[in-house]
Amino acid sequence: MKKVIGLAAAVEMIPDGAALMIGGFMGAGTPPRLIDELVRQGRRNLTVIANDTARPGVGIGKLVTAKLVRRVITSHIGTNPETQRQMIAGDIEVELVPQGTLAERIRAAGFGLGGVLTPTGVGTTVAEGKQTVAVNGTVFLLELPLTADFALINAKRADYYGNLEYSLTARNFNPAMAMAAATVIAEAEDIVPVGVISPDAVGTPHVLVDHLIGKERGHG
Amino acid sequence: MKKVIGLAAAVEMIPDGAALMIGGFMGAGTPPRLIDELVRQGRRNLTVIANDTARPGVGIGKLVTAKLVRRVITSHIGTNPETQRQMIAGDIEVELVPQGTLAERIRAAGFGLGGVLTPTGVGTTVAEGKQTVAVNGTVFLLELPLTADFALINAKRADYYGNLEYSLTARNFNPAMAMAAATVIAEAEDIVPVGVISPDAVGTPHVLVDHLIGKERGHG
Amino acid sequence: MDEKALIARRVALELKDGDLANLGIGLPTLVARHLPAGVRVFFQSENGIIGMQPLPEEGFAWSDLTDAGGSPIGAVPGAAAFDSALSFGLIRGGHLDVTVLGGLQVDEEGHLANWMVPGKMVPGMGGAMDLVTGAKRVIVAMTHTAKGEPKIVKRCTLPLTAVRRVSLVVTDMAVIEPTDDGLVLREVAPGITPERVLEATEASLIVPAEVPTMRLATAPS
Amino acid sequence: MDEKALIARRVALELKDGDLANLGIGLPTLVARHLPAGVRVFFQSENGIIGMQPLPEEGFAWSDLTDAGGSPIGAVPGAAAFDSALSFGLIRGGHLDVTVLGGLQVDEEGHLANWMVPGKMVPGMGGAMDLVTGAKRVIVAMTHTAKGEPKIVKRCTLPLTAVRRVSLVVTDMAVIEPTDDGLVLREVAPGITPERVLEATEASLIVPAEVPTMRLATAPS
Repeated sequence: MKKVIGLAAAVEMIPDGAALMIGGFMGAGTPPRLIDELVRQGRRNLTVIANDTARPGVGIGKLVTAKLVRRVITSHIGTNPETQRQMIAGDIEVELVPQGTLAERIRAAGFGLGGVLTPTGVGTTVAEGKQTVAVNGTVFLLELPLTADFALINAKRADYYGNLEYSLTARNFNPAMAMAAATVIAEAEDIVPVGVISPDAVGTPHVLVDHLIGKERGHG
Repeated sequence: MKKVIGLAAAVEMIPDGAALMIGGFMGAGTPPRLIDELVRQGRRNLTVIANDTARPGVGIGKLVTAKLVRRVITSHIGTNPETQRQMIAGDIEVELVPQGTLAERIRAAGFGLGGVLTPTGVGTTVAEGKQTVAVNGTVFLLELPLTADFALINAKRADYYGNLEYSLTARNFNPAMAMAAATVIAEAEDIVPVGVISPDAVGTPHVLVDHLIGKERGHG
Repeated sequence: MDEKALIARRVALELKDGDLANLGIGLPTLVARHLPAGVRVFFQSENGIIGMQPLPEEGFAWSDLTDAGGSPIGAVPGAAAFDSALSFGLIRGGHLDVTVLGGLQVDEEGHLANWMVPGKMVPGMGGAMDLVTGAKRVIVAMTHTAKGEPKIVKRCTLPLTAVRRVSLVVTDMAVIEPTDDGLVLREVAPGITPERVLEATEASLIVPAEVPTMRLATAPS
Repeated sequence: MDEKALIARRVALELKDGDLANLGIGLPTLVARHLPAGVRVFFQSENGIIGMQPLPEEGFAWSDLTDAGGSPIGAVPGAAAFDSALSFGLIRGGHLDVTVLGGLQVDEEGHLANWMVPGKMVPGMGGAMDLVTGAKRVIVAMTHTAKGEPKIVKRCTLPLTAVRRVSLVVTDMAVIEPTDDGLVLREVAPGITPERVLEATEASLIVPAEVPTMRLATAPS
């Protein structure tokens, strides 16, 4: 039941080549200490599933600049020229997914669905190689669940059980990813006593969180 | 932009034969005044999409007892002997849907999905007449979206724009239904000034709510 | 000993510290009372909460905090509330460690029928199909027979709840585990012999050379 | 007049009181500045909020309240925050009244291409495919030509964003409406003749007998 562990120990659980879901949208809602520790430990050949790769020096952009990423499944790389450069150089493989489809694919994995039928992408390059299903005369793409070895989650507050509370646009992909990965590691700005977060304010119930990064001395 | 209307006027918009999604779980989270006004106005031949029909005298049970309901799409009628009696008498048609499938079908309609692939019901009577889809060797049922003419929603608090805040287990099907019906009528215990509900506490954004039932004199 | 209490006390030993559990209505609900000391289990109510507990005091009820039967409950510190879609996402997505459900029949394949009797009782499946399909472990808690008729049968004659094999069946006479090879008799209730279990069971049972007596959690004080 | 401001002022007239609108990055963002008095529009940012507004004052930024580009924003009273799944549920479920997006090409079928140039620019589609597929109205706001080349073409040579026909195209030269019959020239910019629009357009245009001059919202003070 004890979920709080050290930052270094948490990141040591992640092997080279792991598939990581990482919360955040252009850095907002991306766990900063987990990202920095991944860079410090130099984990390599990572697959990253995330909305975007932010900018160089910001959030997931730090992983890209440090050349830790082999593959990205994402909706957007346009804000990070380094991702584009590595893609063109063949160092990084990029699978582009429409943002809403990305959210639904991640959710489907976490919710035990075999897939979802979406209209987005029909008739475009996104449809290539995908099964289509007609429902009452309308054609939909069958989009499949997306899972990962780890989800790296950022929350505003956690309690010691691991309940997570999110804040405004820093929420984004975090709740869905916390359902979808085999192991969930969460980082919060604060860890508060159990019972302090109202049941209605919990965005991710504690049972989904495997490990919670503790505050360390000297971090203020 | 003015959303607050009288109770009677709201219910007058609902014609005989309408399909209604009604929030609530055994009465908790079912809009009490809308239910009572439907009974008072004697609307007939309704289709009700809801988790259950509660008990006689409670929530949706009042509609059943008043013989306003022609058809129910629901996960459970076992707690309401009157629903069972009317079903056996052929006065009410009951379509039973597993509770999780009901939630996903309603959500799919509101989220613009053509359907979801679910493992629940495979190999049971629920699968009869339904398309199955195999994904990586696992068979799923293709379950289709469920929509309605109106959603009758119950919230703890609303603001005058129509943002809704829910409370504990009274939340249940309300948020999904508020996405899925053509017209959304919401009833809240309180209507508070715009800006009073924190953006993070909003369970249903105001743009989804068409009409909000105002407090009436004498209701305390 | 009351047969329902016996079943609940045996099932309680299957719950582990930190588990997320969902207990069906009726007999399964009793399991919560028999948890061994030091085992903290989080109970989900499928209408939208993790951390339900019995109403702690008379007069503490609130209409927005209810169980799946609509009755007032309490919530432990650290409880989390959510809507029905997330509630069943937890169940179907494999996040629920264990569900304990009542049963009408279990057959040799470990299939459960517990939601309807054609021509008689059609309450609806509620969340039962989702629970049996999605929970990591499915424990059936039921009496061994009904009106003298075996409930553990060769093949369910009642409509199935799911085609997923349940994890364990706990009755007032025995603990039975469905396996690839068939139903294995794991334990017998105090004072019950394997022979009596076989007599009260329509299905074939695999009976190991030694069948220990049922372990039981201590009764609540 | 600056051509971007002109486009934004014309598009602003398409927004109605109470609309939920999503503005794409770049030119479309300017539209918010030109709303007529008395028209209250709620702006969604697809990273998870309805009710975004520009940062009201220097020093009021917070890292948890950002737009889709990651820059700090403000929120109006009555704003609502949510996760990405709900955000795109609003978009794909038909709850978004209007989206204004930039364009690389629009063709005679009203199809939009705005997310990639093969072999050159592959930023990713972000939310563009969802927006064009799901919004009730899709308004393309773009310059009429790029480096002298027409952007309104017979058939898009760039990869499509969706096969859904857009609702309206507003450029610095014209307002064009894709219809069942083809592209109809609805308005021309001040000082521009239908002939000049035709010259700058590769696609066939249907030109009604009378083509009024573009209406424009007043510029912000």
